[in-house]
Amino acid sequence: MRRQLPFILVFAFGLFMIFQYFVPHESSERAYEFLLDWTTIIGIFALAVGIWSLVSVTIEKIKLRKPAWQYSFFTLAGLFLMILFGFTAKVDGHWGFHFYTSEGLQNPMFRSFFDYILTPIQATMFSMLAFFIASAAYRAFRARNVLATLLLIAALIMMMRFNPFLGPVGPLFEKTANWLLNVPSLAANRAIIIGIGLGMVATALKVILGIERGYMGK
Amino acid sequence: MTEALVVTGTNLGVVISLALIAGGVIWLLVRSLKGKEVERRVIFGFVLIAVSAPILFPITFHEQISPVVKAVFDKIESLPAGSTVAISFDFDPAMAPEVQPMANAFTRHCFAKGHKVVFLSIWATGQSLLTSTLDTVVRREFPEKRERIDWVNLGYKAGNQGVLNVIVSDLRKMYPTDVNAVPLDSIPMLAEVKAFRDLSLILAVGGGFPGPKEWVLYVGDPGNVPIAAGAAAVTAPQLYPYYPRQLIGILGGIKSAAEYESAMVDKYPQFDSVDKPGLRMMGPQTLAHMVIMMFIIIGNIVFFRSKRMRSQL
Amino acid sequence: MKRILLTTTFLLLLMGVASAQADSAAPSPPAPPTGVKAVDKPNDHGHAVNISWDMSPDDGKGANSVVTYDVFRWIPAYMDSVAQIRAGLSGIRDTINILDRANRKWSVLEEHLTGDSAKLANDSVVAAQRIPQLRADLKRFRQVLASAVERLPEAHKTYPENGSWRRVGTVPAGQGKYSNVGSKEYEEPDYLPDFSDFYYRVDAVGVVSTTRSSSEVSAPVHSSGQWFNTGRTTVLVFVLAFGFLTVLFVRKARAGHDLYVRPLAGIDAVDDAIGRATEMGRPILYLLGAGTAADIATIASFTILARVSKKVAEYQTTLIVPCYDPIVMSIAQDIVKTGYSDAGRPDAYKEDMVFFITQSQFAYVAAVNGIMIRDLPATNLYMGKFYAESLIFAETGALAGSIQIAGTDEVAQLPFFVVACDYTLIGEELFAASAYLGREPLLLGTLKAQDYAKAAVLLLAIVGLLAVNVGHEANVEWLMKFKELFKVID
Amino acid sequence: MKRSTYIVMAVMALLFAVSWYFKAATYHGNVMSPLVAGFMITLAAFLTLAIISFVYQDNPFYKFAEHLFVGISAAFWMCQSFWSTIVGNLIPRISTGLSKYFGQPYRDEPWNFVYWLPVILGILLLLRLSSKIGWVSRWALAFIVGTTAGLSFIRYLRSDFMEQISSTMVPLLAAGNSGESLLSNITLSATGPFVAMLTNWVIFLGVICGIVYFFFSKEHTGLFGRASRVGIWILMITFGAAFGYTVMGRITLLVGRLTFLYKDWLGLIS
Repeated sequence: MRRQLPFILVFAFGLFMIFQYFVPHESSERAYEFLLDWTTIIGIFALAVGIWSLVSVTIEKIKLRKPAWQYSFFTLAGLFLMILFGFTAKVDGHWGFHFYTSEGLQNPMFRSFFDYILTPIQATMFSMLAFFIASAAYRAFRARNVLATLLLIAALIMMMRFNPFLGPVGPLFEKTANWLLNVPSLAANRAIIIGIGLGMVATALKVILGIERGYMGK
Repeated sequence: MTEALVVTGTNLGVVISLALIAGGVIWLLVRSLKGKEVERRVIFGFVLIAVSAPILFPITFHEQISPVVKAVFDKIESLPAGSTVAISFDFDPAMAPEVQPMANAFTRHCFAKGHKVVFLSIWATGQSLLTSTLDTVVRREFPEKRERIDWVNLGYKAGNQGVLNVIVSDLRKMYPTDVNAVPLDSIPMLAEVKAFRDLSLILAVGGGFPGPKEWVLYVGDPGNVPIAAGAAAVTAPQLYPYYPRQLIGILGGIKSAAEYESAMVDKYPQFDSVDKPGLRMMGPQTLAHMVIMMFIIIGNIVFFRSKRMRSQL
Repeated sequence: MKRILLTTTFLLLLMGVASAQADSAAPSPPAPPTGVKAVDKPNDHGHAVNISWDMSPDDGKGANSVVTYDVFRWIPAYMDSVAQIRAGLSGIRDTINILDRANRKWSVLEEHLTGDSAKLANDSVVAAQRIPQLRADLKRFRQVLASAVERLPEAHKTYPENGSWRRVGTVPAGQGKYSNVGSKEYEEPDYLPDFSDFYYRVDAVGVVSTTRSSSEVSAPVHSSGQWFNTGRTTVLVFVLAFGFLTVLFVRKARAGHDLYVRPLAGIDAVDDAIGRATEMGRPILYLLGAGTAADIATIASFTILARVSKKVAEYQTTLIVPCYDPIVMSIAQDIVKTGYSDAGRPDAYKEDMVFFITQSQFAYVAAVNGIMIRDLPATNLYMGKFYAESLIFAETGALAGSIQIAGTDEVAQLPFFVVACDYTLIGEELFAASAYLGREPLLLGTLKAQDYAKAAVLLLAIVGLLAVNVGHEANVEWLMKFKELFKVID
Repeated sequence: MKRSTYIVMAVMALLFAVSWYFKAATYHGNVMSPLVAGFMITLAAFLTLAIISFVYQDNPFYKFAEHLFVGISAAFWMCQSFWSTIVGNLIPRISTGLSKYFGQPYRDEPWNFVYWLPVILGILLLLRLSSKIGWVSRWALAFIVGTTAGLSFIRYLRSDFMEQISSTMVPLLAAGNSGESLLSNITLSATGPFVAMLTNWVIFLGVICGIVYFFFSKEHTGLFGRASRVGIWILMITFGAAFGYTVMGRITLLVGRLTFLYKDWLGLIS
């Protein structure tokens, strides 16, 4: 029972979700809305488990003096400082602990940490792609075989649009690039998406029917 | 090669950074002939310089105008001076960096040719962007053009394509007054314009819904008015099916805006001094793309040279 | 300024209307629409009615052309009493909210205030004492409303006494249908009761809104919810067909039929990669992607992780699984734990093999980058949903000299994995991977089912294509409609 | 630590202080005090540089930024979801006392009791922290996997599968919707019916070959193998084109960050 019950639950809820799609009746609709709400609520409890994992792994790292352990103090400091800001606020001229209203989210330090620490780091991490896209192009776009050559030529044609020294052949590249984006890409994407759709449907079915049990440790 | 590169201002920084990139690439090419790989930090360094230099120093490239863009340019050129043209601002601040340069270039071009311009917006968010074009382009660069004689601002009207459906046959039903509550009948430049089908050209700048596509379907086709589109790069491909029959031309993305600005400078040298955001934003793009393409070529040279060297051993 | 503008606009509109009236001295109303039919909206949860009519003969013609059609429903006076109860209810609710908020704010500050503000604060605190009373009222009102709503069908039976016609919608000329859709929540103002006699009427309206003519009243209609959405029959057919195929091939596989599967380079590489890590004495990094447990790609990744973790345990190599989503982390912990105990080495499993980092995309990337550079894993496996981070991972991994195998169903990221990784499982191959790795006949059977479904797709596409083309050339209506079978109506 | 490390640290600290001073002195806003504003802008610039330095090599500054980033972002998401989901959606439905405490209007609706179920499942999930009865947390996970599998099953069957098949069925002889007869006007104009027809053929055959490539249980030999070969070629062309197209967007991102450094921080350009 202890081993079987999870699979029975998967089967029951999976089947319900499939059949509710065909039933437009009010009762089916309500059940569907409830189920969606439930998953987000359970997700928050999971977040607590997640934060616990983060904290314990970080402390473990400090205890065992793993590589770069000193920096783990910054993780803990950032975490607790931000939580502190998130629950304190200055309301009508008085600083206080605001566990019972979301004013904490309006705390100026909470906002500044978001604006001056989270946002710049996030944007910079994202912008590192400009470097990596160049190094990946250098490393991988080599005419090793037919497939690699096709990859290379298509990429070059797309990038040639930005070459101002082409003169009269410039528009030709532009046209070819547009064609590549609109015709073969459409075909390839459609083939990939049909395959993905099938793969997903098959995986979902395997999970619901209990054929695939690997996801729950067998 | 010299013709394509327009270095505005004999700036030392420009010369140094371009020399750095060109010299570096030649050095790497020589190395690659010996089959030596380029270290990735060198690539990163080149990308950094290629992007930084045009931001710090104004390096712009002359853009070869493509036929879809040239069609719009030629249309505005070919209209007799004094024709009435409408420019619609159908976009929001997020899209503005890409499409507002187009709207500004259209405005300059129309005024330079002596056309009369009707400004309007069918996006609520377009109104403030329209105002900014009026302030930064119309009033500042063309102080001699008088409101309601040379141009008029109709402002925003809610109703999406419903608005278009009406103004194609009756402008005053939807817009009894302009944005300052002046009745249209007392506006001289609109005396002959009873509906949008009376216009010589409509320039629809935008990329979402409603946008150029709706202008074609609700105004261009039923009213038989030529329409040209300025759109964001992501939405431009969806407009191509309408070209050239229903749309006389399309500007898609910042590259097209830069091409238009280039063409403007060629024809009207007086605009060389105004801000050209399209061309300005193209600098880092062009240089970075060139650098990455160079590295792909170098990579292949290294690959084939080292393969040959290995087979010779 | 705004007011002036509005007034001017209004005056001008009035003038316009007046002049229009003056121009066409007393226009005659357009002929009324006929054949008004009201039916329950099909395939829905109830609370909606579809109305259709034959357009007025004057629609689209000359001076007394139709401008709009106004749709009217007969509404019993009792409906208004219900609306009043409803308004009372929401009034009480608002009052409670306002008092509650004011009380919270002022009760904190009361002692710091003087003069008028102190009085104000005191007043609001006193007023807040009414809240419990108001809550009781709210409950009472709710009961009254609930029982009042139950009597609505009865009230509709009194037609045509004790009620009036009210406009429920307007459509422009040239259209002959309208959907009167109401809310299913009886506390909403636009609630439409089910199982009540609804009567509809449609007016043809001319240029001036007073020139109108009414149609006959439709036969009474009930709205109700359905138990099967006929618009989705094709989907059901596909569900059943696919389910049948899967069960069939799984049974075949069980019976011991040998199934061929073509080799996939990415899958073969997984085994080698684990061996390589063991030889080098370096760990294996497994990323489940930025998806949640709600993504099938993540579930597919779980099944791969199950097989990988078992092999890793057998080879006695270390596994690192940093997670982006806490639920994904919980599931992954169970999987790896079971994988280790299945391999007979439960003692080798450590809690910090699978851990949570953060739900912020680039913070996760930053941390994983750090792991790649500092722990130098021999092999990086990226399976699941990946977004912009794909290329950052793949390039950092290449920098660290790891063998990289990726698999994702995120079409936009496939190019980056294909370019920067050693092996990539493209789309569907990701979902097939667990069957390949496990080599269990049962799972291979489902691959066969997938292939048959693909063959059916090819067949359908070709048949559909022929149908559309022949239909187009020969102008056969039903052939041209063939493709609409696959369109799902919502 | 080596002596050079100390020197680098000291130089960085000095530069940080200088930047702090100048940014504080030139701050004109009134949102926060100049001292705080100067610190924050300098910090943002410092963190930007610290992250970019990773492309050169891993270093203490990157390590610092990375660890700080992880802690702060985890807390940020925790605070956000606590207020939006627990306080915003759950508490007003399950308890009058708690909703009063959190200042949320109590939502007195029928069926509210069903919201106790996710709470129970959530608590089961928390029990995984205990090693003895941790196995009950699987019930909660089973619930989530079951519902999402069922939901996805339908969603993908519909949108990724059926809709894509139907859009493959396009007229191959006549050109789209124009209704003109093909043979009467063959032109090579880019939008003419002939080219449109050709495009439709390429798309159709491309889709067929692409699907053939994904067959698992049939050997890719003969005609089948050739079709699969064409399929993978088309896939590769698509991937190359997508890669080349994306370069533009990624450069824009870097332009944005460098503009922040050169303009907002250093004030080199106006």
